Amino acid sequence: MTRPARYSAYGLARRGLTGAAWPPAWRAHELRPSYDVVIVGGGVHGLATAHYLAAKHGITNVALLERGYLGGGGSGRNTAIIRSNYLTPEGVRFYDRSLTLYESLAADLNFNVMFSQRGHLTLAHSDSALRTMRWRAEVNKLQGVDSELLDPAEIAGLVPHVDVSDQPRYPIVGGLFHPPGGIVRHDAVVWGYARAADANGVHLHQDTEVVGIDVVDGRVRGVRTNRGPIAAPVVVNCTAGWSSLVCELAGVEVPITTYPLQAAVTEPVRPFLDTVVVSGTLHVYVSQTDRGELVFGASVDPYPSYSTRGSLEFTEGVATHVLELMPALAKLRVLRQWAGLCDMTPDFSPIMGRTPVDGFYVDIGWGTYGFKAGPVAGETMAELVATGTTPELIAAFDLARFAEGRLVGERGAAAVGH
Amino acid sequence: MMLLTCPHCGARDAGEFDYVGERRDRPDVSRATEQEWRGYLYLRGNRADWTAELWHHRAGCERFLTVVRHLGTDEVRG
Amino acid sequence: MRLPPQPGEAIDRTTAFTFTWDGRSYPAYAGDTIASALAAAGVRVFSRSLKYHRPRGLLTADFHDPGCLVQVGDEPNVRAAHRRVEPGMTVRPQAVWPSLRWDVKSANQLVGKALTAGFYYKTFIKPRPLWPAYERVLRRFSPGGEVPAEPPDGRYDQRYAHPDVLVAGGGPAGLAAALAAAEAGLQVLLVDEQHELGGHLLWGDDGDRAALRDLRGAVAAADGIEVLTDAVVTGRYDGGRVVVLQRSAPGVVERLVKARPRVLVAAPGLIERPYVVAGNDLPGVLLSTAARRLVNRYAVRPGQRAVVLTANNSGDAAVGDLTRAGVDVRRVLDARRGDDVVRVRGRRGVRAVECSDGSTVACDLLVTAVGWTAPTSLLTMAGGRSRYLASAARFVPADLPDDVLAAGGIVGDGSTADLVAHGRAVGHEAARRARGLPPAHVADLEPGPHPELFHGRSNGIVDLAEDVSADDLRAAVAEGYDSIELVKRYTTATMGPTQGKLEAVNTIAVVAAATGRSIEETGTTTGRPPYVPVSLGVLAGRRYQPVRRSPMHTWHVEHGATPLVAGAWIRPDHYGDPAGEVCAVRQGVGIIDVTPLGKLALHGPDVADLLELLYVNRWRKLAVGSVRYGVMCTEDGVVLDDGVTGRLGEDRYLMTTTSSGATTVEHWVERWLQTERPHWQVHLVPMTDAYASINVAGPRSRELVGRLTDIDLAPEAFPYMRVRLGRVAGVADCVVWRIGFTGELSFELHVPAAFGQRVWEALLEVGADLGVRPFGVEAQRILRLEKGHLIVGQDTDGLTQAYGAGLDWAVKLDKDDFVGKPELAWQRARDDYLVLVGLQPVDPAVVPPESCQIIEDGQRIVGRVTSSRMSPTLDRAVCLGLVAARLSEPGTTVTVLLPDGRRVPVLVMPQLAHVDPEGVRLRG
Amino acid sequence: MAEPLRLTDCTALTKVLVRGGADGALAAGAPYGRARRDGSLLVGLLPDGWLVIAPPGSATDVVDRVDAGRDGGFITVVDVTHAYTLVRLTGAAAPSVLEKVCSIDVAEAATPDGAVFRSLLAGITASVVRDDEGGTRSYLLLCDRSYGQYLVDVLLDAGAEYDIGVHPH
Ligand SMILES: Cc1cc2nc3c(=O)[nH]c(=O)nc-3n(C[C@H](O)[C@H](O)[C@H](O)COP(=O)(O)OP(=O)(O)OC[C@H]3O[C@@H](n4cnc5c(N)ncnc54)[C@H](O)[C@@H]3O)c2cc1C
Ligand SMILES: NC(=O)c1ccc[n+]([C@@H]2O[C@H](COP(=O)([O-])OP(=O)(O)OC[C@H]3O[C@@H](n4cnc5c(N)ncnc54)[C@H](O)[C@@H]3O)[C@@H](O)[C@H]2O)c1
Ligand SMILES: Cc1cc2nc3c(=O)[nH]c(=O)nc-3n(C[C@H](O)[C@H](O)[C@H](O)COP(=O)(O)O)c2cc1C
Ligand SMILES: [Zn+2]
Repeated sequence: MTRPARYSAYGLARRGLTGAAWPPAWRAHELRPSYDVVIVGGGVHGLATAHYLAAKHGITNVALLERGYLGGGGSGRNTAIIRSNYLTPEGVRFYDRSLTLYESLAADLNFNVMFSQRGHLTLAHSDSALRTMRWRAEVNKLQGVDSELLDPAEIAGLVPHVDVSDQPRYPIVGGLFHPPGGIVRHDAVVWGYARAADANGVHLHQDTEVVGIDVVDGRVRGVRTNRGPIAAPVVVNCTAGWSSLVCELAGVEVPITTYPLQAAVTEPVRPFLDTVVVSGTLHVYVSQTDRGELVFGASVDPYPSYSTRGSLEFTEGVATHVLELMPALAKLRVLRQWAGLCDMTPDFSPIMGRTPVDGFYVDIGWGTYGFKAGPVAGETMAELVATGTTPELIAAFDLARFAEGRLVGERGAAAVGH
Repeated sequence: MMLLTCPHCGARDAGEFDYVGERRDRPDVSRATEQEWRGYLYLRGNRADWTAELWHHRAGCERFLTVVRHLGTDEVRG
Repeated sequence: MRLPPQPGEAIDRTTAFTFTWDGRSYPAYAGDTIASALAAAGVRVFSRSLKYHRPRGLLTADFHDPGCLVQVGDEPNVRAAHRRVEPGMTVRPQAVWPSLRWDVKSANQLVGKALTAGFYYKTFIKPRPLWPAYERVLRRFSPGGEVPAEPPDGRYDQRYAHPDVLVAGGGPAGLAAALAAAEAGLQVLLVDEQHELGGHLLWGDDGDRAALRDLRGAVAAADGIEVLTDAVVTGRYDGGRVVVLQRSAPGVVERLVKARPRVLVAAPGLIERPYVVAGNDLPGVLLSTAARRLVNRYAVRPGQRAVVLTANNSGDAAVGDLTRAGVDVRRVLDARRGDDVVRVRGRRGVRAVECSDGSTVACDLLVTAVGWTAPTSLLTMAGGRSRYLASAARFVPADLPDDVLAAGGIVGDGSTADLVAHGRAVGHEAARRARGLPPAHVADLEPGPHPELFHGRSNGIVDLAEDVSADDLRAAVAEGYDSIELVKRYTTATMGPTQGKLEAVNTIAVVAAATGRSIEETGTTTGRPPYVPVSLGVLAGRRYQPVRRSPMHTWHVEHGATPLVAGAWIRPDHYGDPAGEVCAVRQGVGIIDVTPLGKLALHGPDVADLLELLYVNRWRKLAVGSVRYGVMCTEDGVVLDDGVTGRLGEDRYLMTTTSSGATTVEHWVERWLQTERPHWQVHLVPMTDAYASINVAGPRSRELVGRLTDIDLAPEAFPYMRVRLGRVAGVADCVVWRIGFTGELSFELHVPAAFGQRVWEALLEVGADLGVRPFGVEAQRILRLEKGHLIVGQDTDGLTQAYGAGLDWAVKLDKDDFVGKPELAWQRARDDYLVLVGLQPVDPAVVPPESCQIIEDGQRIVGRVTSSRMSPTLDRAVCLGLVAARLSEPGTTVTVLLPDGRRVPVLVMPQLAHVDPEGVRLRG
Repeated sequence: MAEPLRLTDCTALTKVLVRGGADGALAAGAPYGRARRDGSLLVGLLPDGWLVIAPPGSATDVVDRVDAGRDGGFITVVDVTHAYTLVRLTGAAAPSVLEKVCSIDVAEAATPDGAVFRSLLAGITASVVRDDEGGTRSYLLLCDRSYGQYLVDVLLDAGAEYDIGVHPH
């Protein structure tokens, strides 16, 4: 197996001088008639699962099928907020493992994913919001996660542009600060995993759409694609916004509704905003990338759809609410808006693990918050597929919980959190 | 945001309406098994296809309306 | 250098003034753009490029010019070639240090070769602890202007518009389309991005100007055309919404016009494309349209000695204009004959051009005319497509929706007369369609032949804003990022301020060549709104933020109430002393404004059935004159809302809801009525705002209310949980309940809203001797907590079902049906949920903040404190909390973890109420 | 000089809501989306709801009159005078003000005199009745009373450039 050329400043300089090209980060392959594992979906979840299957469990006869280009789904269009200050202990533990993986991801993948732990600040505009924040802070601390309540003066110190006076319609009464949270260069995460998986022998097939799943006697036998059939005893569905459609191909019903989620960026300005700022009450969040643009997001669209066109109401709402928080930004201009699809579940928690169809696994229900979970989801799904045992970290997220009435209590914090 | 044509009010911004959910029948409470009831609570078609939905024209005629919409294209059938 | 007056010039030489650029004063005329005034004064460098910090100057000399984004006062990223200069304006270069002339960061050029596509991803990987420091440096290299610390002056505006036809673009085609539609009797909104109507005719020759005079005259004379200039269509959204950004609108900074035309006519013309060749980003490289604009509109001579590379009549015309302006056109390279530019030489600006015949021509100006880009993104974001036409070397619109038409240059080429004819035909068809007639075909304006010229034989910059070269694109392809979407994301080509308008087609062409695919196969990236950047200010418009106020709002403000934002409502939190307010209620009497309580009138013979269905408890036997507490759940058994409902007459009920749940419950009731029980005869009339609601609470409340009403308040005549109608303080038609959220004897008055303040003041006046005090929401929270009354949403959460909320007594599983029944039946058989209990810290002085966790074995969470206060009545901490069912036995001691890390013992109480658990006070 | 722009508070007018009887006499008088004047103003406010707007203090009369006209169907009559803020916006510039706050077309062709619509006005639900006065454009605007001050503030702000003036009823 060919090891990829290592990325480093030295290599960059050397190739800059010699003009030598870098080798491809991944290669194109013919479809094999069968694989040990087929992963559907070339987002961070599918790619991380492929990577950990190969890297940690030595399972390399793996095909990852992506209908479009790698990262063309939610993974390529998300606002890349990473945090672990969730509400439930199971949620906090799970996301905290992901955050830990993110911290070493650049080194592990030899690909700078630019994880910027600049802190994540959620603003409260009401007592009840503050109460939920304290709830989160307390649960977080019990799980060893750094998370604390701030008062308006501390917030002003952290983010000078935020208006903490009593002038706004919804004055700020406090906030939840989570120092290890931050943003990451989302595409780099996708590419880093893709490159690592490819190096370990995983076949990444772009422009390859799954159009059917063969199930015989309750067992999955393979998939059909626009490029032909593939036999496989294990199929993992990592298709986020489209996941209920892929489940339906296998005859599996899932409690998922697909909603568009929009985002926008502004023209770049000089660095002035160091933390990620979120307001649940105003349904908006903002961060400044290393390139200087502000990236805005909000809650999902008010109605489900598979369309990703985006609306004026979204940018209007974001603008109104951002100016409520930071009135000095009025002259900043929105450069582009876009949308992605989110697979929302009734309890704002993912669905991970087995399904009634043997060999057909799901890693779905990632809604508006799944990018940060990519590493841990990949790690745990790979473990499940490789060992046949469900890792403790994801036990609470099984599909059966809905039929059995055991919903996870993340509703409180995840609604606009990302 | 799309336009929805209300049978009473005509074409209006979707922002005047609340999306309620896919239309579905409530199981018979005296007979429903846990499986059926939770299916009613949580499972949805969610197909990228024509879907019958319940909408509420909140800022208009206040009627609850059935709208048949294509979830792939947002086209609404008259 | 400023030329003598030009026939079509935009400047007014009678109005001269000065402004500052980079700290120095410069002259300008009214009508100048920032860039034209500076160019006239000989300024050539306006900015530094993003990565290599190379000097950049004018290129397109219009809004899209990537090289002249500047800071104007407190406004970042101003388009200097579009923004008109104003007297005294302060203009600065952006993101340069220490100065535009000597920018330290231009050292990047030295390592240029290493800063190839994706270089970030390949470095700074190790050592990990250093990454934050690296990142700070990287951020310092980010481009852009500065946002001010203080909010800028001025207001923004929005309006809706409903023209029959909206024409985007006021060149010959757009003008003609507007005229044709208006002649057909329709209302037309004609929008152009430039400061004047005319499109490319504005900088044309005498013939162009004559044609323009005629068209403008006709538009001015026509009925039904509204013209907006310096206004740009930023997108067409779902539902046919066309958004126009009006940059100069009187009285406001900017205005957003949200139009919903029946038909959109897109006549935006064409955008000229730069040529990709080494040195193509040097100051002094100009597009032909830019050269013509500078000469003809701004009377600026763009250089001394020029080389012109032309492949079309725009380049040819530029040669004429330059010559006329006294520029020494040293060489005309005709690409149609195979002439080419090999590279452009120079450091701070163009010094010489190497030509394909091997010669090198010394010059300070290279003008190129190598092709056009149709701004089809405006249409693809509206749901259309675009198609590549190799013969014309550009994409053209295809498959437009029926209510969108394209006219003029975006479709094809022709003389001014052809463009006008096409515009007229399209305008005519737009009028037909606006009238609802079925679409008819409009003869296309054929795109003329044009050579495919995208990049030359040396490595040039493809995306000038993002500083991405052709080699960067090729490197990305070689590294496996071989689809156009991946190339875009890996190199950031087309992701800058021009969003592909100048660079998209060249990017595609380079990628196509590198992958061996055709341009058609390579495809485009997704065009997305806005077409040009739009300020947050104008998107927010007047920033409407609805507020609900009670009829006593002004009174509260005047009497020092601390406001509490409660959803849409503003309420008095307290009047300075919440504990004192509590004591007043417990010992004497207090009044609170509870107007936001939801109030729904329910009329009809089937109301009792409705209540039986929506509440978990029983309603059929409720007598006229009685009220009852009710709990509603959703179908998953989770508590939705609670409140009291009273029977005012045979078929007449008044339902109250929580303040925050009022709208939800109103819609919930309507939904069940309209969709599940349409045959029931029930009418719901929302009455929340019809009444000002005042709760009079305290042992002396009977005495107080008694002084103002003719209703018999004696305990036998008006017992607990009853309702009476009557007069209060002379106000007729008041509804009075005897209930007790605070745990005290209390009367809740619902007074016709206009008289709310009168009754409020009357209560305070006649009750002065009883010590009556107004109390706010905080005192009410304490009072109800002392009494152990739960607040839905605070003492319950999104998963709390009725049994968990301690509402066992209310749930009547023997009813045939009610909303949520199956889940509650199943819940009762389990014990794996949290239960709401009364809690008291063993140390009475410890008040655990709300949301403190209840833990076991050091860190396992087994519940949490949901409500917690120091009780002024008991002089000790009192709480409510959710705990695991097995810990809910009275007398159990649980451990609460305080935010400061202390673990304190807390006792589970026998009941929720801390004060008067027997209910003697409220029944008194 | 066109008619100056005036905002008048008409909240004190009696407002009686009639629900039900969609095929009765009221529907014939003012179908949904239309208003008719005969002494009082009958407004087709909802597909099965009418608002009678009458002089202040006449609620009992109006209720009695409607009750008398019952034809046996299921009808509910409620005095909602206090539930709503009612203002009148009069003047040639009135449509321009509405265009700033409302997405409904207020041109003559779309909403002629007597037209009624319910929609969002500056983010709140409101009903609009075009009720010209002596040939001058005039609109009655009705919103939940608690939003009344907000609506007035919004109209004064949007009308400032047209020199809007506030007039007592
Ligand atoms: C605007 C926006 C902002 C967000 N912000 C955040 C955030 O800040 N933080 C956070 O943690 N999360 C965020 N999210 C959510 C996050 O993006 C997703 O949860 C996450 O990317 C899901 O990753 P995935 O790999 O499961 O799915 P995706 O990245 O969506 O990948 C699924 C892939 O499956 C492919 N596919 C679908 N059907 C088929 C088929 N039949 N055959 C083959 N391939 C198929 C799709 O083409 C797609 O590429 C945001 C989402 C959006 C849209
Ligand atoms: N000979 C020349 O120098 C020259 C130059 C340009 C164009 N042309 C020819 O003229 C034809 C174009 O004529 P036309 O009438 O179609 O266009 P035009 O270029 O004359 O006018 C288009 C106008 O639309 C405006 N515009 C563009 N996008 C807009 C938007 N989103 N919102 C508002 N306004 C917008 C532009 O500012 C411009 O004023 C082309 O066929 C081309 O061959 C010739
Ligand atoms: C965090 C983030 C930052 C982005 N920044 C930019 C940007 O600076 N310029 C730009 O044109 N697009 C930017 N985009 C948006 C992409 O161009 C693109 O719109 C998005 O990935 C969705 O893809 P699509 O528009 O092709 O559907 C950004 C996207 C994300 C997720
Ligand atoms: Zn309607």
